[in-house]
Amino acid sequence: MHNDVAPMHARSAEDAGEHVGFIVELPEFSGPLDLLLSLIRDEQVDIYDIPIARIAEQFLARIHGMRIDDAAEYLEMAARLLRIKAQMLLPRPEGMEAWEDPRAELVRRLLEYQQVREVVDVLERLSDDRRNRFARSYVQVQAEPVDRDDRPFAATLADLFAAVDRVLRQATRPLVHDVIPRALDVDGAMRSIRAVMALRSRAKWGDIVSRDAEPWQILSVLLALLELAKSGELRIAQPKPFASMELSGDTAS
Amino acid sequence: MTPLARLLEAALFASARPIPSDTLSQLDPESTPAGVAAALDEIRERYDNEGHGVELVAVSDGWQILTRPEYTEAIERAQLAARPQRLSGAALETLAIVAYRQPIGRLEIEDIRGVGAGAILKSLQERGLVDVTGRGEGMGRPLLYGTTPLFLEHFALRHLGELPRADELTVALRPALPQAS
Amino acid sequence: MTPLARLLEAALFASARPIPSDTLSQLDPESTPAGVAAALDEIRERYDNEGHGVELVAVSDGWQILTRPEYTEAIERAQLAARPQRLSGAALETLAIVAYRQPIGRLEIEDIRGVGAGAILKSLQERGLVDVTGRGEGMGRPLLYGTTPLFLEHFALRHLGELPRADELTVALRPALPQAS
Repeated sequence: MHNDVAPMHARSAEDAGEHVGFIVELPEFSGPLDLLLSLIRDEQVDIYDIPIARIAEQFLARIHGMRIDDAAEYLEMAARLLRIKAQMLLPRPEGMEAWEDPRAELVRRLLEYQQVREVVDVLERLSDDRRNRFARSYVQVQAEPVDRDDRPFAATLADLFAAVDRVLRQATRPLVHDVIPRALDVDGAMRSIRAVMALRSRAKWGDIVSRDAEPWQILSVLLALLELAKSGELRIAQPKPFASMELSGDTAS
Repeated sequence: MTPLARLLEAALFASARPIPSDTLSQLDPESTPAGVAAALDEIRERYDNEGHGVELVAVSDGWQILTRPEYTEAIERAQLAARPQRLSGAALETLAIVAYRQPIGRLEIEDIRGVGAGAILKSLQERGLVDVTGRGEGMGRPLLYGTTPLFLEHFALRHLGELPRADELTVALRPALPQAS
Repeated sequence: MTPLARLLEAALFASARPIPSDTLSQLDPESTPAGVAAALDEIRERYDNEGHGVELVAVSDGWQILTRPEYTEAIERAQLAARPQRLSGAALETLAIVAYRQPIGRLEIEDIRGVGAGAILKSLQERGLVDVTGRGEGMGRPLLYGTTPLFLEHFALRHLGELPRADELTVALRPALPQAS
């Protein structure tokens, strides 16, 4: 059942042949070498002895009508074919053994490309085979691991480069660095601390300062706490070095 | 197994959701509801009697093959260990900016990306990919971030100089640019 | 079925991706590689001999349960699962070249195909089928590409050696390309 997967160029050539007036759409051929190879196949000529004038003529006929912005690579190949055709017309130097066939490089590239097409046929077969089998559909695992940051993560250098590229595209404007001065807000911090302490008799540092607080906020809270402690409104205690500060409104104890 | 049971088994396996009974019937236009029921029985009995690791379960609106509960823990343990978490695009972008602009402060990163970077920087820091490397000048003396040795290790770089220069990078990644000759 | 085979079946069943052999071994800390191999054999034979709708397939560096091809159409018709899109001819050509010549740079690919490869490489990279594996020598230190484990998975290959050897193809490849000037 998989034998029906004809190589893409063969299929394309058939399709193109059925059409009148030849509108070659680019996706039909994956490039000028693909088109050239399909011509050679259609015309049933020897790849090692390509009748270059005939093939060049066919090639030009096929790319006629192609949208020009899509056709640059095809036009380049057409020019190459015409150049080879001209070189073939030059008289060969008499007695020189080492005549280099002008077609040699083209033949080499065609053979190499032909090999790629063979591998494509293999890949296409394998791919169709695999596509005809379903794996288990992905089911979301609901469990979130606790120590998520110890897990390996998948990002390649290419991911990183792509990210840089995205950033560069977005950040075309020159970077003018605006530093916004932020004054400390000790009064505001004192107000929030009083509000917290009004609701509970004891609090911890973390209850007053959010985890993503910015330095100026932290500094404000710190100064406010010292101010409140100085005025006797609350007590600050640290049970052991580096432990979280504990605040209590009960200044009597 | 009967042909219908085989078809149903393949379908139940391939589907992410339970399959309603009438969808199961439609899989083979020639099947009857009784035939489908018999095939489902056959699958269930086979899974139960021959000691398979999976079972056929009737759920609210249909049927589903599920792994037996006793294996859940082992599977979850292995899968979580094996399935690496992808860094989000936002995390990668932030990482890229830090790599190319270090030492760099949070505000500058936010200026480039146009969105807040606090939470992302923190998670990158927790993963050990970036770290605080100093403090900037000026008001508030902002924390400056840089990449860590683990960053190099993860992307298999020997040193930061192995990253492409920013100007050659856009060219390398942009599709179908005319090649430099 | 043996207890180990049941456990492996449950794990393989639950996973959408192939499970590498060593992950399978880790499922039961007391298992031996030989024991795991025997259990996998047991599962495979059971699926084959008792006419199941699924089969056990060795792919990439691990194992995966897949539905048998004869049920694909019915499953797709019932819209229980969809086949992935086919790769274009240009994408397959580029993949073929990368698979056989890796690590390989963009210019070399373009030289063989005769057309630009930037956009295709990028899309293959986004699909996870190829990746940058290093940088070449010479001007601009070009990015070099290679195939990924997902490439193997996509074509249900165990390793690149399963592709035909270059000399098995009808036309022999010349050993190396001259450097693009």
